[in-house]
Amino acid sequence: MDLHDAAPVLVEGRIRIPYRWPAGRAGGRFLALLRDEGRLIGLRCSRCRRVFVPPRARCLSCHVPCEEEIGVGPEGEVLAWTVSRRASPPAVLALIRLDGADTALLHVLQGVEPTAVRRGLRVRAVFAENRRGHITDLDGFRPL
Amino acid sequence: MSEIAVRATPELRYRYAAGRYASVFLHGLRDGRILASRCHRCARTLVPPRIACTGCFGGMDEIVTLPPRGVLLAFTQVAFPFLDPFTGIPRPVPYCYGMVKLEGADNTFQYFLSEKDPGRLRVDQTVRAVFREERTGSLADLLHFAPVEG
Amino acid sequence: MGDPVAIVGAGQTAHRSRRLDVSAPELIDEAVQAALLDARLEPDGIDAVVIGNMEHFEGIHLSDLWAVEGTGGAGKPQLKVATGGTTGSSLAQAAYYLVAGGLFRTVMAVGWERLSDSEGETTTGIVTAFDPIYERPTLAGAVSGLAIMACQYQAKHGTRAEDAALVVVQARENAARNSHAHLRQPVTVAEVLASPVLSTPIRHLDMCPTSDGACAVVFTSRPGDGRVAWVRGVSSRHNHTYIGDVTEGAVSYLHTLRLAAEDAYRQAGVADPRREFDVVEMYEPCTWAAFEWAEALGLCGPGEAARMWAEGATRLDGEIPVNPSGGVLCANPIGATGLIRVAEASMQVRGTGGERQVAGARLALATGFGGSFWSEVMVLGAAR
Amino acid sequence: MRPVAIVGVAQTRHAERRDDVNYAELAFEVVADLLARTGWSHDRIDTVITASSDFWDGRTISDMAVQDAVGAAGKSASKVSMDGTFALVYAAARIASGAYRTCLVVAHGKASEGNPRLIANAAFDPIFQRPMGIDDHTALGLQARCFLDRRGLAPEVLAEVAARSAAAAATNPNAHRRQAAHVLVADPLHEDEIAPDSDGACAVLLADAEAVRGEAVWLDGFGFATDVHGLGDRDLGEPGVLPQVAREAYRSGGVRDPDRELDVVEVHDASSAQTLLWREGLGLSAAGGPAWNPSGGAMSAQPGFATGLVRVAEVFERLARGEGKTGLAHGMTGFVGQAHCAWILRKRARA
Repeated sequence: MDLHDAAPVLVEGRIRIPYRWPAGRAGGRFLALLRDEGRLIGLRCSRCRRVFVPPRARCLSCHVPCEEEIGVGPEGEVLAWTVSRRASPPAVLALIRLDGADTALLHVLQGVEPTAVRRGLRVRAVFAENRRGHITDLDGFRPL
Repeated sequence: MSEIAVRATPELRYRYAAGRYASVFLHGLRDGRILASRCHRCARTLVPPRIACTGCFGGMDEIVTLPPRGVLLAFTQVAFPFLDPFTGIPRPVPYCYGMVKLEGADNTFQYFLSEKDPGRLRVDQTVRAVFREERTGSLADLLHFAPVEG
Repeated sequence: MGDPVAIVGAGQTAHRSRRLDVSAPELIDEAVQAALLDARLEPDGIDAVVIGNMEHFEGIHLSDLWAVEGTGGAGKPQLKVATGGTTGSSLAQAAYYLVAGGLFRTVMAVGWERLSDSEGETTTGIVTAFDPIYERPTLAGAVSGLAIMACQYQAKHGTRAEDAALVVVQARENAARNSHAHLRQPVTVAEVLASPVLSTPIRHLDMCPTSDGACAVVFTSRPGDGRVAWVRGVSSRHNHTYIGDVTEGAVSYLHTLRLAAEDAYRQAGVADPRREFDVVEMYEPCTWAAFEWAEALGLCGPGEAARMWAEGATRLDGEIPVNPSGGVLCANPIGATGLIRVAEASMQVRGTGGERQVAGARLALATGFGGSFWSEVMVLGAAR
Repeated sequence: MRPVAIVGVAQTRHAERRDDVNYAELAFEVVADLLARTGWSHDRIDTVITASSDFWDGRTISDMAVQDAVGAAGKSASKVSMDGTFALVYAAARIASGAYRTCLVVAHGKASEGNPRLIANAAFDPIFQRPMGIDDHTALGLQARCFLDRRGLAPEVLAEVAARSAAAAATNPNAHRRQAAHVLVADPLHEDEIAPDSDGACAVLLADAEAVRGEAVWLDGFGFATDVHGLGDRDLGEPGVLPQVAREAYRSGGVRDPDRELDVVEVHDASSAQTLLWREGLGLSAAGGPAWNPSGGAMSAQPGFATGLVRVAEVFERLARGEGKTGLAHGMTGFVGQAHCAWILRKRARA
């Protein structure tokens, strides 16, 4: 048989493995309070005083532990947004800086037309009724 | 301590291109033949066929048919359960597979053995290829290698 | 050769079957902080980071990018190196070359894995390392790949299952002295032989565990006054793509390990490895492999390894102690495993081995094993 | 660092899909081409560094699939699981250490075999970002939005920049020919303002000074760094760690005034917003200066981890042809520039 005679064969394959990713001390604390108390927190760096949301166990700049728990939100402002046009219906993804935080949380905007979103838009967190310790315990954020 | 975790089972689907050499090999299996590649420079014969010679890094451009028999150089019986990544469900066990040095080949070919009891297999025994009646041009056209008695 | 390179610090997590209390970056952070403390360095003393794990075990793509939260590497040069079982030893080698080549003064190598993230289905991830058409249908991960090797070794040397079992019996004796080890309970030969068969001839207790853990090691061309381990030899040899090419002609020893070892011994000026090495940290993924590897390393002749173990030469107080840490048979966070060998070898040479210290160790060997039976070797010495 | 030269380069013609070859055959194609172009035999290659992705390849230890095809069996080899420009750092270090005289670097990517968006999603932290369904395109959209807002630019500028890249790509024989529509994919980005998903490979052969005669193209400087991970931890409207990476590359490469001293620059721009943002990050003026992405940049083809190495190959080819003396090649890992790498290439006689 000649190497150039055979029609190219494509083989269907997949990798399907169940995963479980621990949220860890900092992330787990955030999700536990979200689930149990409907409350949002950040962790503050003792050196540069930045408040990380989602929280980080160690400051990304100063490398010292972030231990001081700070209540943040539930209101905040939109820093950036995009529309995932492939999603059905199109989803509005946004980076939201919660009041009291220095960093932004990635989440979805609800009840707003993409054309009406702008930088600085004030929004408020919508908490899910049934919460399980997951970032989707927030349904999303709605404009005030 | 809040031991919260996120769970997910992503379904990563792939369409692997078999490539020129495996396409030829799979077409050969459909015809009931085991094909190998031969190096024109160092005369090595390798199965499955592939582009780069393991001996001299030359491009392998000749395809040859190997006789459907060889020698079993090593084997194992797999007895523990694990999830098959292709199906996401446990692979049926036990089964035996081994490394078969086909007549005329310089390397070994890894495949299923007909025998389920490793106690009845031995290193250096002669085995023969058994093909399925109905063949579609996939690896499964080759059913297994079976020990040749005597 | 390039600039002389020394290891000045090493840190490890307590390797466990599952660490559900920490995220991946938090796990990495534990090893990184321990290494910084050991090296007496602040984070800004690290010029670059080399990190690695195997992505499908955690299901995280570009895993170095999230891991930067644990390495302290944000804003620094960070390279990801990932080569399967050898990942950890490849990290040590990459860190070595970056320093030896004069690209950086001080580089931290960080290896990690969370095998519990795939909920015990490590074999599933390993199966995907092999050819989707030819090899995945038959292969049962590293277990069956090693079983094939063990079958050949057994056929050639007539080695018995109880001979191999002694390897894990000794490994567990050592692991009892190592709080980082994952499996520390003693086992007997009878218990090994009574454990379930995974893939003939390998039984459950013949095989390494799957662990969560991380390891960090600091390489530098500017060591201070503290105790250091000098890198005296570095080598690796890779292998063919298909396992059917590796087992070609019934290979009776790991030729990639033999070649890499010969190269590293030449660099380090080692002529008689059994006499000259004070300690060996060997990447033995199963009991049977230890025999094959020891022979490839020239610690004994072909077919003599079982006797070497039976005579106790490999014990902590023996002539050539192998794996005072307990080795891979007692802890296996895959992306860290090879780096743990380097860390443990460096501790022996630096005299910081604690309860598992080999008295007066001055020359140590660390090995890595992975992929399609490829091998990596590093020689560490108290003297430059 | 001990001097390291580029002996030769090769790249495939990049395409939407290469169903005719598997990864190994794709890698062999560029290695065989490289050896043919340089007249080097495989025996002269001391060590090999590959760059590939286990997710894109659908294969753990993806380097194992190409061991024979790149001629690594029996040699010392390793894999950098990042863009090929980062693999070049390791390759250069191996030579600079004096342990090896020559090193082959091979990167491949076959986007056609997997699901690029799902794979991209798997690169975001699994606790806070991944569950939100973010992928590379939506992350690029967030970045483009931040950039436009910060500079007060209208979204039409993205289309203008994309058109310039497409025009350059039209002159590039290796470019991935595609039909991209001007439809919104991730606001404000349209499909034709985002780099394609391509199949392709690239190989670069490095050697120490002993192996080089007369004039050669040298790796005279480099810089690389990784930024923080969270999209919300970074200022996406700015070029992140790229200015720092560029400063280090210019410092080590002896470039004082990049606008004047660089003759050609090739960057990995995954969107037309990045085409502008990375130009700023490299400290170049908005107009004039070096030839900018004459190949069309990543907008001409984006074959996974080969994308940045193709930039190195493009700069090398231009300098080798005598189109300038000094060039910069940029690669990145992570979708909105979390990790950047920059190389200074210079054509000169042996020092």
